[in-house]
Amino acid sequence: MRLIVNGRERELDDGLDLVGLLRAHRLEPRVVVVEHNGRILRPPQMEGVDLSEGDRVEIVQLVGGG
Amino acid sequence: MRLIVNGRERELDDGLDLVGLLRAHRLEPRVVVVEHNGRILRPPQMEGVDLSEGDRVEIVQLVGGG
Amino acid sequence: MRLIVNGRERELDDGLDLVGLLRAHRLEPRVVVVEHNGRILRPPQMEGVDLSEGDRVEIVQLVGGG
Amino acid sequence: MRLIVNGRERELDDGLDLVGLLRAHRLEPRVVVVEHNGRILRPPQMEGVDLSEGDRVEIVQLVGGG
Amino acid sequence: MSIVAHGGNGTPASPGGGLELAGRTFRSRLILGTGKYPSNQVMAEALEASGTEIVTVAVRRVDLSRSTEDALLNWIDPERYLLLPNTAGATTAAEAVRIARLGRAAGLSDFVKLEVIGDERTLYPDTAALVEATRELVRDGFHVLPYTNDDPVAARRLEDAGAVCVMPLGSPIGSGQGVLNPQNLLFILESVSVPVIVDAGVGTASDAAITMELGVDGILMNTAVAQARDPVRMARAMRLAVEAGRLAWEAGRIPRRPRAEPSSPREGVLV
Amino acid sequence: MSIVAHGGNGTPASPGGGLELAGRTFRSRLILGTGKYPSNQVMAEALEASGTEIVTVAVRRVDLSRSTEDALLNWIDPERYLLLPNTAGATTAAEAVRIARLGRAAGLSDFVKLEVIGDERTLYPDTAALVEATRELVRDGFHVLPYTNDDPVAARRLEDAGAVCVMPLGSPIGSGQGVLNPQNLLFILESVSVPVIVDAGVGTASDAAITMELGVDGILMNTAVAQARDPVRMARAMRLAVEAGRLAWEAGRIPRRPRAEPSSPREGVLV
Amino acid sequence: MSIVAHGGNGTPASPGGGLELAGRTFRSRLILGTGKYPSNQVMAEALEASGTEIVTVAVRRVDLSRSTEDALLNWIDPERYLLLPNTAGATTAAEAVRIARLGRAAGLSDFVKLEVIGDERTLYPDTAALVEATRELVRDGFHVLPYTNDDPVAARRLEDAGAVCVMPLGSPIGSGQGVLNPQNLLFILESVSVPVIVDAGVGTASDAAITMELGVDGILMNTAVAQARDPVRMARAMRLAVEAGRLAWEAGRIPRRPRAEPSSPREGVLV
Amino acid sequence: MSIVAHGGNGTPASPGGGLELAGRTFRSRLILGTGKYPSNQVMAEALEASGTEIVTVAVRRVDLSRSTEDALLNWIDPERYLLLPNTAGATTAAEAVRIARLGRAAGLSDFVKLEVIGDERTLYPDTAALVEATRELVRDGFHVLPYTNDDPVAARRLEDAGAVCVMPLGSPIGSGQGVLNPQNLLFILESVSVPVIVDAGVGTASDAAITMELGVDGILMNTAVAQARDPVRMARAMRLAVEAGRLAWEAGRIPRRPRAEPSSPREGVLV
Repeated sequence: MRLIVNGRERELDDGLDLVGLLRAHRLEPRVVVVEHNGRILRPPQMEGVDLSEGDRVEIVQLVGGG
Repeated sequence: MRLIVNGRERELDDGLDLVGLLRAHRLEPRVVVVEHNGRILRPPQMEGVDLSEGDRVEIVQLVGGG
Repeated sequence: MRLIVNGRERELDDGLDLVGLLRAHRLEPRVVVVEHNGRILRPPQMEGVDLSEGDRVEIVQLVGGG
Repeated sequence: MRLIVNGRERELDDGLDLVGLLRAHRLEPRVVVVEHNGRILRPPQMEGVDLSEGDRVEIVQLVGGG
Repeated sequence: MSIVAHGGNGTPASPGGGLELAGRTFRSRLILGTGKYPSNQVMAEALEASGTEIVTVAVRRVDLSRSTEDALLNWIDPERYLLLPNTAGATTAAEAVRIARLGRAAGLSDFVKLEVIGDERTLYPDTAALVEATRELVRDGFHVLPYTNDDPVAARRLEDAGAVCVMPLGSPIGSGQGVLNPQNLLFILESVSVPVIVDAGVGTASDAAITMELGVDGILMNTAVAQARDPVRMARAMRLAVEAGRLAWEAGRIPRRPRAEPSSPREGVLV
Repeated sequence: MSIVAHGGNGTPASPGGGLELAGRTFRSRLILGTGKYPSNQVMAEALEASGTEIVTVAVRRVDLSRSTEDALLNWIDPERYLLLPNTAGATTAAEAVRIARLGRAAGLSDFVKLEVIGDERTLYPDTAALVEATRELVRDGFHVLPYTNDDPVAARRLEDAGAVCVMPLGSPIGSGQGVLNPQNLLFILESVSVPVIVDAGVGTASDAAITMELGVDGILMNTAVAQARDPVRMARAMRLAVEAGRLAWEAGRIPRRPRAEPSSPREGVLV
Repeated sequence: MSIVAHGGNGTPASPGGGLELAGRTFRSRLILGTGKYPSNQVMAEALEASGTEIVTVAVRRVDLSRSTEDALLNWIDPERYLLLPNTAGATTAAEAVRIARLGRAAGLSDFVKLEVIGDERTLYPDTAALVEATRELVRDGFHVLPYTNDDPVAARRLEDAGAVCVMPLGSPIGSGQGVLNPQNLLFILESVSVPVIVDAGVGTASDAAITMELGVDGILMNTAVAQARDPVRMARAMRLAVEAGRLAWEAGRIPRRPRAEPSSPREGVLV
Repeated sequence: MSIVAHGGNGTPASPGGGLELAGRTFRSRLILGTGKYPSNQVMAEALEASGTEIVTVAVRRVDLSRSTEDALLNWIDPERYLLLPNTAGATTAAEAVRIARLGRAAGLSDFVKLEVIGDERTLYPDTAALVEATRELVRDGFHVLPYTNDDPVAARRLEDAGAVCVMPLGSPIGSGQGVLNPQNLLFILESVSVPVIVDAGVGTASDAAITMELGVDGILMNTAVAQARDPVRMARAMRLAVEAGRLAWEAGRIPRRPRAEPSSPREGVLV
């Protein structure tokens, strides 16, 4: 399936869910926040979130800034 | 009749027209501009303008300013 | 006898010595310094210094300053 | 003969006089001033000034400055 | 701070050229206000001495309780000076638009100095209201010269809204403090392509020269001349200072160096 | 800082009057140096544009190794400009006196700009040596114009030694930093009764205006004009700036206020 | 310029008191950014040395192409420091609101530093967009700390929109120029009743002291510490400078005088 | 202006090191005067709060007409503070030498703050007399700390005469104007190898920080603390400000840039 992840189009295996996507990038849910189709998800809410064709996913984190 | 002239309520003789009002204050139309019920009047347009109860009249001029 | 003490002419009893002069003004030698005819005297050196007609005596101390 | 001209030692033909020295350098007396053994000479005074062994000559002019 | 010329390059578009506003060219880069002079006579002489070609005026209600005083227009020849009515007194876009229309009727020109005051203590403008009023007045055919603060973002919004120039303040109106933040004026020069005229803050001749040396296109002032001990002499001083500052900017000043550099040659020193 | 006029009062002795030095009066308050111009041609045009009546020159050994170049004096008409030889290069009173005498012989005038440098990095003067040299040169009939620092105590010593004016620096020679400590110049104006001419530091037109607005009697500059991108245009700018600053000082500027003061009347506002 | 205390009187509400924001009190008046340090290790030591209790952070996309680097949160103890996510990168109100919400989800606090940039060159804010975004975020339960310019009118609009403080800039972000227009900060202190925190511009310790002496409630800085040659030492310097400036403002400085006043008594001098 | 470290390089000889004078090392770089406090009690508390280790005192005739008042020495522990008698009141080298000798007899130390006033209005020193008095006092075994102006030439002459440090003024004594000409202090730092202590002019904490950031070795002040509304609080402020300024100089500040530099990364911005 095709999704937009962090602004780039990505081809992912069908059936991969959000937690799986994070795991694939070795990202601990603890340190990131996800925006899934405009909905903001914190770690607890990420469980069992399915991904499907055309979804827009933003995976963000806090970094050094002023 | 009662009118609002330059923000103040005034009691004027019925039948007094705009040019009459100006003349009463020794104002040459040349150096003033009149706003009559929101309509801006230059000297030529002031002729034959009747005043009536409740009219709002502003008589302004250019003064020194920055 | 006539002396100049701190810039002013003073009439003092003959025989009065330096320590006597200080005592007359309730000044502890510890907190002052004396210049006697141009010679600077610290407390120990003040003992037994006689005063005579025309002497110039400066009695100074440390005060607040910048 | 050996002279010091403008701070440098120079070997000049015996008998050369000041005006000759200037002419040798194509200098019009009008635009320079000469200090000969500490004596300042203006154009008129340069005439007939002989030079001899060990003389100190400074030839100066006005230049652009602030 | 490096002197940045208008448009970002180090030299003026036209050395010796004039001030262009809405297609009209003015030789003088100095605009004078007409308020607060000791007398109309002194005002008229000061305008003359300043060499200005544009003068600002205010729109006010006639005081019907007093016998009509000597009208300002008896002292200013509209053939010689462009009358620039201002909207002083307005605190909203709507008030400014209304005053501008009355001013146009009286001044017989489409030029207006737009003022919308956002704070009485500083007389600083309300930039949001300025943008709104500019849009409406431009739709209505005005040539809008807005008095604004020294924010380059607001300046660009005003240009986008159709202002024929932007007129940032140097310091508060009538304060005579000169330009408090020259860098912001340089940023504005880089941010807009319309002329930049510094309005408010100039206190004396050197302030005018400093301002022009930034590369701005002109200066509008009132109090510095009108309230000087000798307004006519100060008007002449301002005329010369504006020209001096402009010429110096065109001529290209020497760089500032921390160290000394001798003016006389190091060679040939007698020792 | 309050602007203090020369002599301590707020108005000039003679509005519009000229610069008086050793009994001679000069209409222009601007003195120009003649060093560091791109060419003698440009220098001559800059002197013309500046309106100056006094120009400084240096005394140097003729370079006998080179064919004689175009002499400076071919470009400066002594009938029109007073030649003011300087003692640049001197680091002791004795050297300065010697150079002054050679300059007098060449320049045919008793006026001399006295320089005794105490530090190569800053080109700041040795004030003790200045006082010594001034005394000797005055005894020898010179009219001494000493280049000094901005110390009012040194300035008074120079006046006491017979200098016809004092010429404090605004900032290091050729640095173009303007006046770094205006208050010291005001103190000098209060401390001496001879004319005060600011020598060194001016970088652009506004610096000249600022300096004149302090109430000083004149300005001497060189690098700011000679090294500008367009020396002739900058010379004109300086001429106007010196006049503007002087006029502004005579006219009496408005006070600086922290707050705003409206230029248009508060009465009669439409609401 | 007269030093005007917050609220307009010459003394602080609570000498030695802390910084109050949305009901929370912080002993330190210094807020530090976490960007641009040589390493997370140095950053952590600098935060420690600064005594700060609030640190700003940015919200950014994870770079999925690189192996996950050492997360910032591993170096900052949220029990010890309040995390203040910013909306850096936003150029519209809508973008700022979106980033703020992501930041809240990540930072687990309702505090947000609101940034809406109106100009890339200066990084100056778009004040109209700031007001709009503040209204929406306040409705959404945020405690909004907006980074704004030094316009007192915009500051009041932000207070009216519900901001818990206003954070005017001293000079452009990262420029290290200190406070370019102190008077505007004084005007803001007079215009709003919420705390005023100067955000951006501080370059060194004295800038921090100068800023606090104006009577502002706090300072936010990043580059001045992170990019110093020795960030930890500079962090300590900033801590002391902020305290020094606050104490000096509370202690009431002596007036500036043009003339000298002796420190030692005039009486009793030996002559 | 570029910050030039003492000795000309960008870093201090000994980060965190103390102030060395005539072989003695002092941890504090702040020297306080003892004049003009509301009371001896307040003075004692201010000295305590300031952390100073050196205090200046004046030598004056005892007023024989008044009953002896509370002696200053009852309030200052000579074991804790080095007493530094000054020669305030002297207007010639001879007077200064005489007062210095009386001070040594009273203060029981060879250290003396040398003052020779050349002008009553400004209290500026007579530098020629300073050099003369320094030579004589050094011959007589004194450690001379001369109060001088900001002329680097005079500073070098004083070092050559044997002064253990030079103490240039920042602005007139008691004027609270801070450092009027920082560049001259930088020149002095380059011109001498003895410590440079700024004496006079500091008005508030930021002035002290600015001064230390120039790289000077210490500051001497009196009025700024003694005449503050709350002298003890201001003394603490000054202590922190001197440390902050020194640390900042050691830490190496960021450069001043005209443009902005973002603190948050440009990469990974959500759009």
